Amino acid sequence: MNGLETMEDVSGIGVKVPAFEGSLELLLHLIKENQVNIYDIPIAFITQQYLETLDQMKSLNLSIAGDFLVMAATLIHIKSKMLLPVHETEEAEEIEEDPRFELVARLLEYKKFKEAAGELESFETIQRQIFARAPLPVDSETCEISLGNLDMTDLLTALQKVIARLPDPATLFIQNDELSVRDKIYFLVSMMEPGKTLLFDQIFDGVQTRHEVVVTFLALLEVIRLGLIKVLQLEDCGALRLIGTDNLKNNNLTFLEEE
Amino acid sequence: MEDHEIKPIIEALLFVSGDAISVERIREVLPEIEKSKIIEMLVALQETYEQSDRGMQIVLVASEYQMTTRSEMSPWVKKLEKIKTASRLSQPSLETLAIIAYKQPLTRAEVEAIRGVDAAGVIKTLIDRRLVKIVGRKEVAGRPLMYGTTRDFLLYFGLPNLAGLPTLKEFSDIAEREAELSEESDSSELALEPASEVESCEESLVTSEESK
Amino acid sequence: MEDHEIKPIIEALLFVSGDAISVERIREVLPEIEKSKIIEMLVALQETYEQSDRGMQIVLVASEYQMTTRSEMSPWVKKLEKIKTASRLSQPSLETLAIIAYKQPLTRAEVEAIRGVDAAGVIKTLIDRRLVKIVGRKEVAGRPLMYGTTRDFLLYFGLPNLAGLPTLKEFSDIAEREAELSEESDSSELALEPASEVESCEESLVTSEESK
Repeated sequence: MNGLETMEDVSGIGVKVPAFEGSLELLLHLIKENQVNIYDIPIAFITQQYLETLDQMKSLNLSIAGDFLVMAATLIHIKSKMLLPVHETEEAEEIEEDPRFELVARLLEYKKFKEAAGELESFETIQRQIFARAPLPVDSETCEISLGNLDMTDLLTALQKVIARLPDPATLFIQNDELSVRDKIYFLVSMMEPGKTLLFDQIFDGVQTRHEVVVTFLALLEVIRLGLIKVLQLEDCGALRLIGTDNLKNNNLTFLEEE
Repeated sequence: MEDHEIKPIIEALLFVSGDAISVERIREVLPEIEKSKIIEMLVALQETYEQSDRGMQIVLVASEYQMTTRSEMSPWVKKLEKIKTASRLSQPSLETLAIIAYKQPLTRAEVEAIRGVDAAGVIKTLIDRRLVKIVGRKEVAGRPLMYGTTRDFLLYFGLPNLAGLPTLKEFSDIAEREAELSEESDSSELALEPASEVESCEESLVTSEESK
Repeated sequence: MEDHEIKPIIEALLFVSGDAISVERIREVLPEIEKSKIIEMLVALQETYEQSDRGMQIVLVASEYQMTTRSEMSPWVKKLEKIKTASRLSQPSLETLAIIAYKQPLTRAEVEAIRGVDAAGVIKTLIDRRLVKIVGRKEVAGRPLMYGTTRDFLLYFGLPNLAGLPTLKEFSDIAEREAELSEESDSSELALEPASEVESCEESLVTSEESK
């Protein structure tokens, strides 16, 4: 528990304020410490306790994250709502929602995982008492990584290393600029056939650079102009679809070579 | 090949591997042996190690088998100064890891919604420790990255697989409450459904309101 | 301490150490045990391992004791090492894979321009491992082959599609706050962010459609 590392009492009032990471943690602490029923939180009481703790934290010069203040406002809001008389004018059709409901749901959800974290911690303790063998001295391959264990982090770390070695990191990004509109036209035409539809987004699959986006887009405009592909939008704000036209059959694109 | 020939080979492989090793990997080394036979031998080895006074044991972690020291040996093993132990996980890390483990795949914002605090730094730490990885993107506005746990996560906590995670405790409490309140008794269903949990606390709140 | 307590401790130490370990070293861990007792236990352990069908043995090398696999196991142990090596990617392979993943389609010359070294061998390895494939030819002089990643690549990394690749910026910024992210506008870094750019193009396409 975070609360274990009690902040040093510099105010001399004799209070100890545990270090809380967030407002939910603080609230759970107050509920537990005061042995309050989480399903029926006495809001006025808990709000008061909460605000007092914030004051103590302030007096200890702890920086108070915005989250704590938002929660303070929420508590005060709930408190004021609960002071209002229950409206009985509305035919008692709908029972008015308890103003505490949302907060309790959040607390319960958080509490559940806080407890699961406790269980994981006990597993951690057990695991720390068993030891595997140091790998055999075949460490010549230190940098190698098992394919089965590869994840995206490895890929990105490798890319970062590449970039770190580049004299000018921009090299990595401008390298592809030779890719021409003509290349992309060939590519688009090769992807399409008469009657085949593609989502607009699909032609950008794998497109990584701004340059390539532009080139792809220009190529698309060109094939639309040539009547090879049509663009459809079936509903307002719906996905754009590309449809190959019959012109694709007899178009050999040789004219592109004659530019 | 006879059992008494296969067993020492598997034992040697476990020893030499150091890391946990899958049944499939063992089969690549011993392709002529049936998978079921290999599992049988592994279980037999596990038992042999358990029965006698041994310094090691064979455990099932991340659906793989690993030879490790027994926990009772830890005071002495730790004294061999060579053995380095990674620092323990902080409370925020454990909580974040618990949320990711049970709700994966999920985004950073979803973690933050539960803990109520910024999760970026903690997630970065967990990625650096290879306990959490990026598993994809959520197809919503902004296409945020989604996170999940790694094989190392299972190894770190000695879990055979994700199903080996302890059941979330809070649910049964609420299930009981619900049963109490509405005299229904389908607690089993609640195992992993936050929605129903929310409902049940709504009910209890309403009830407590009415009783005032 | 009884013999049956000391023996497993020594066994665990031999196991975990990997290397050969001296009697003195063991005594540092078990200072209350006589040197002669430790040697007695080591010899007893050696015998136990020899008598039964075991994958390992305890050998005395340069007056130190070491747990190793038995020589009879060497064909299988070697096979395991081979398989392990075959299923690993070297750092150069990983870097090349990263470049291809993020810059595809691209030619070998383009990979080499970025890494500054010959890439032919590495690309071949990646093709053999089915992580990279030929995706076409570049329409420039010599029409060089262009490479891209395979479906297996996506499977390995659990990606639904290439757009799911995290951007380098996202990765290095995991620890930073969203606010800072959106404030920045360094164009060179945007190079690896497909999603937002696609959106802007979509807009302009709609406009061009309407204007027709």
